[in-house]
Amino acid sequence: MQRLKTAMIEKATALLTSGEVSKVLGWKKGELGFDVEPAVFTSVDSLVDFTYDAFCGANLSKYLVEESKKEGKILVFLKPCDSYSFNQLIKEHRIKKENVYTVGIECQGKVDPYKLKENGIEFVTDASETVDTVTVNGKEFKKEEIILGKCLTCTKKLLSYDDVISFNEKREPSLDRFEMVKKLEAMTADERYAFWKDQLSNCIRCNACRNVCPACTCTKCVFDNDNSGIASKANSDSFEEKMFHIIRAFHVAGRCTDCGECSRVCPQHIPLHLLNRKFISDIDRLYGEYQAGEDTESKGPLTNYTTGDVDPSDVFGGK
Amino acid sequence: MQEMNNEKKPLIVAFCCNWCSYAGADLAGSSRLSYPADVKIIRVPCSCRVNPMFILKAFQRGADGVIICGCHPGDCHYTTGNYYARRRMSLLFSMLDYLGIERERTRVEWVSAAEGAKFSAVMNDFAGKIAELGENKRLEDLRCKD
Amino acid sequence: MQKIGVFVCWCGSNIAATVDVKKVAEVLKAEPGVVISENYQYMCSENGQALIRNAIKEHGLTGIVVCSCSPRMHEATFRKTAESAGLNPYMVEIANIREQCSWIHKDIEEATEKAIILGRSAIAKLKLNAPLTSGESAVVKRALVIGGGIAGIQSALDIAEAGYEVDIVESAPTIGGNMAKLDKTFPTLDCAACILTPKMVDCAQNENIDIMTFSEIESVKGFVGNFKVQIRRKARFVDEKKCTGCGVCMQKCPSKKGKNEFNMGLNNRPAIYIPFAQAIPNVAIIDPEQCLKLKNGKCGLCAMQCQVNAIDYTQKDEIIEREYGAIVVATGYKPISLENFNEYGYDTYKDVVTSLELERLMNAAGPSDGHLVRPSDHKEPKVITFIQCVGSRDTSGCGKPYCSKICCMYTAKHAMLIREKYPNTEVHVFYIDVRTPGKNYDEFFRRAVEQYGVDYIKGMVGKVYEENGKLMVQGSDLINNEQVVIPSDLVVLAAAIEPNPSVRKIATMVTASIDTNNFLTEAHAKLRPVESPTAGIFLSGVCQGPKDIPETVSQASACAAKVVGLLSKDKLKCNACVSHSDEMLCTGCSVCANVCPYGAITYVDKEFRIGGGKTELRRVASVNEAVCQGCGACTVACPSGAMDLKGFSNKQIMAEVDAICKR
Amino acid sequence: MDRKEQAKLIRERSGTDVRKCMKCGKCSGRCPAYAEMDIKPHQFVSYIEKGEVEKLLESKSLYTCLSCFACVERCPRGVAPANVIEAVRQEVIRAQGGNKVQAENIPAIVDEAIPQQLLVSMFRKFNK
Repeated sequence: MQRLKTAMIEKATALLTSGEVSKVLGWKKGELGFDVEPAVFTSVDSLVDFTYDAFCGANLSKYLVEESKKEGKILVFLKPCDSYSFNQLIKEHRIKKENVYTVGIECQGKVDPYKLKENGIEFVTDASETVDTVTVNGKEFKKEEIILGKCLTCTKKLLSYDDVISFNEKREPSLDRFEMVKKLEAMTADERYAFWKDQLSNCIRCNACRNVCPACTCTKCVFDNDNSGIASKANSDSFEEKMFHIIRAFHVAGRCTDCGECSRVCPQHIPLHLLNRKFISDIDRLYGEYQAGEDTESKGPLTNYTTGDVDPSDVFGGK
Repeated sequence: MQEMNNEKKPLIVAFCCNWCSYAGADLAGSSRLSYPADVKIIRVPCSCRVNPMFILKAFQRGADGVIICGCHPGDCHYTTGNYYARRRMSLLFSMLDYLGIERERTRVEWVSAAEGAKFSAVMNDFAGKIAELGENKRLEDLRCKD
Repeated sequence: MQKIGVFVCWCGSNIAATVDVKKVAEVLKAEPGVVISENYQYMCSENGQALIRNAIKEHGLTGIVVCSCSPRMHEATFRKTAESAGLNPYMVEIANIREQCSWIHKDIEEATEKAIILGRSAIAKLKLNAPLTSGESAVVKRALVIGGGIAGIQSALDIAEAGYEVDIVESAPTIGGNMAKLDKTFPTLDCAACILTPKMVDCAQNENIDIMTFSEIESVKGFVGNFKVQIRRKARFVDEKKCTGCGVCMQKCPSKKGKNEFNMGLNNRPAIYIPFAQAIPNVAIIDPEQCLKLKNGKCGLCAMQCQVNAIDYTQKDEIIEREYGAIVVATGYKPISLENFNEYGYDTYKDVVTSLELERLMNAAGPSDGHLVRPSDHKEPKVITFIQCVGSRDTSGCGKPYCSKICCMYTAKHAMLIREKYPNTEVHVFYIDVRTPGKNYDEFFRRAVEQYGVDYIKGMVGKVYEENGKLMVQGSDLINNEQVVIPSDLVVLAAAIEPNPSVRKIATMVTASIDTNNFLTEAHAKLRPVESPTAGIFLSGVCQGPKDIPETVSQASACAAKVVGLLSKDKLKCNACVSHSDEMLCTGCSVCANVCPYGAITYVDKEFRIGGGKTELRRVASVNEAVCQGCGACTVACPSGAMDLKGFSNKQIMAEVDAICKR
Repeated sequence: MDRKEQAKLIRERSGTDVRKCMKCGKCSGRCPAYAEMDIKPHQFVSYIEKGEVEKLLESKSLYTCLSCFACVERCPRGVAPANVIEAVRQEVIRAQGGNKVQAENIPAIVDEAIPQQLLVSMFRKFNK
């Protein structure tokens, strides 16, 4: 995997030197090894901090909403899942495509820092990666033991880019992404209510999910807008927990690419992606399979219809 | 909890599109086809005007059931509005069900301007179901209740 | 501070018998913002309205709530009342306490309580109402007619006669369309050219009509009253203004092997040609595929011959832009391709022809100068067999599911004309049903049978094959219950007709809806048959559905009447309850435009201050108020809440919800 | 089983919707075995539609139909007369002892003039 990073740095160096791009959007090393963070590099010299390893889980596409507005072309490295968000943002005219040079990069699943902690690793001194394993501080883990939830079910492919850096075939997903949705659907209403009450009552309204979500790029969120009629800054009642997450999921329904960032960043470990996946699974079931971000032209399922669509009263008919 | 307190009558908010269902409700009225006074109608231009926010807001404020009525698919005054409403409500209601909220509390019905009898029948049926379900507890906001 | 007036109507005893109207008025008077609350027997009566007017003036009311019958009944009345007292008509809300309260409830206490809640809800909404004004848009007093067949010609003539300018855009080099190719017309048998060409000349001579042939619609922007249309004037390599139509160039042209489109390819024409003698405009055109000069630079004979220097080999396509108030789509039809019907041998045998080809074969100006001869050996056919419903009423996927409507009549016409001119010719017609609704139509068909002895066989043809130089037509005779084989010299296929293929592109450009058969959809099948659901787009002729000439002309004139009705207005009043986008919130994501059925939303790049003396260019949605009909689909699609609907805003509806739910 | 039920069964078995027929007769117009048939292809569709199966069960046409499917190919409405004939044929064959021709009798009636297609269809018809 070192080879991948080297190739990426070479690519960035070449494009910066030739002047084709003036900035590079990638990941920067952290203090503890796993705390890699997205960063913009503006010179070849600054690339010493550039990294690409098993900890680069963050989705870079949303940063382009602001970065692509600025002067000069920017090089961005897109993992498969980032690419879907990128396409969706292109479709919604949120990124100026002409200002972006895209390079698709291989990804074999990224490490979940919380799982590292569970295994007693508080900071990383050295790490290496193969397609199926990660070795951290000399301890080898199988990918399925250590990677992020979103990576366990990932079926995303490399799409089309200006360039691609990839050496290995992508590993197969370890789980079906709708498994948990199905499990919840099979429960009784009371059980589901208890499940979500338990989960959502943990919400502290830190807005991390909203801030990281590549589909949430509104200038001003309805929950921050006093004129929207539903503004609220904190959950002062259990109703507001539900309100916030239902409306947020509804606003991204049909646009959510299932990148899983919401659950990755939630400090309370609420499985927020299960809300989005419910919409995705319903859309697939009722209106035909649809993967947001697979292309930049198709009409989303909520801005589309067929005359023979199922009636809301028959939605549960199949169950 | 399931038993409806005599003091507290169920409260039902009905969003009706101006062109078909609101007219259907008018026809129910002029035909003297009664339905419970628990049902309060809000006029919207089209079923596609109904934002999920309104529905959640209604539950928050103490509604026990929310029903959306629009033109029959294919008859929308604006050609396509109810097709979008149909998808939106299918997904929203499925989500509410997923969160454990009783699926009988929400409903979509297509009522034409000529279907006064249907309007009344639908409202009677819906109000009956809501009375059986009792007070909305799962989507309530305690601050909004006395 | 708002000053709200509440007016509770008794509606005689309709409301007052079940609702304690005095109590309603009393309770609502205590609502914050309400300064006056009255009740009266009939609010809609002149006295009732006077009561409202006086209250508005006396108390300086900022808004009124009328608790009465359904707003569908008297909202307009009370808006006018308010307006006449100087209040904005949209500062009126109606609480429906009759249809939705007094008429359906029996218990006075219950009904009164509900009436109060409905009144509160209306007050809550009214508090958030804003005065609205309906926008106005000017009407460009010029119409565009797309298609120059009989439908387009008739529509254009009628519009021009009413005093408005009309442009006809026709893709072929001449106007006239399919009708110009016909020989005689049913049921009167007058010659098509005799009745059509004078109309074509009228078009050319009418000062209000501008004919653009060999031209295509490139793009359509705008909305009712204000369409901006780009028209591609394709290069014809002959200066239209100079050419006199003398025809010398045609005689001298050495490249004479082009298929004569006007004669359905039954004979040839030179590379430079005038489509037919009465073409309008009577101007030559060069086929660049065939012209030696344009292909390899050698020749130039026509330019040398031309007395007026009209030939211009360097001519290029030109795109012009014009503005119109209304657009008439009259793109017409074409017979379907018969590739799916090889059982009839159309592609195999020269003497199997379509009915439109037969028209040319029988036409005095046709390839055989009106002598009916068969294409293969130019001999007179002695036995002619017609096959009806070729591709019509076909749900197998090979043809079209609908009835083409004109075939029964024109086949009867052909049969009759042949029997009259060539009495020794045997004529057979295979039919499924003979459909002849129309004035003098059945009489016409019966004449073919009774007077001219045409042999009608009920049944379809299974195959056509050649044997001993004859075309053997094998079919079933369902009445005699036998299979028959008719050795024929000429076989004529009544091919189904389909809308001109260009119509789909045009429909997309003008956002008109189109059905699965590519026919344009009318706004209402019975009550608005010549309008498209898209305002300002009108339908003329077969583009809307199969029809014959009399029907086409009626529809074309009806269409013109609608266009004239629109163009006679100086301004169009728009719907006041329209969507609008809060540009500070809008992200320009295009979701709203995707659900707008009217194409009312466009996007503009606008400069916004972002602080520090800097500005930023942002893409934001902009609603065309003249086009928006106020359905509100966009408001829900918009995740940022930037889109809202005037008169039914998010806040207003939520205020109603709040008021209803307050216990 | 009464006739009505039998007609329904045949209709179901044929898998074709006879009500789609618009009575144009193109099937019979194309049928190469028309002359040999006492009941014509279009009549099969019509009889079945009316529920009159008796005549069909006794029809000679069951054994003269070539199963060439020209009628199916040509029908403008997507009706399949040959499938109806086949369904009636099945009804006869499935009836105990109803076979008119035994498989072992076939070689005797084969001669060189019989088209290959007919042989194939014969085997299909009788080798049940």
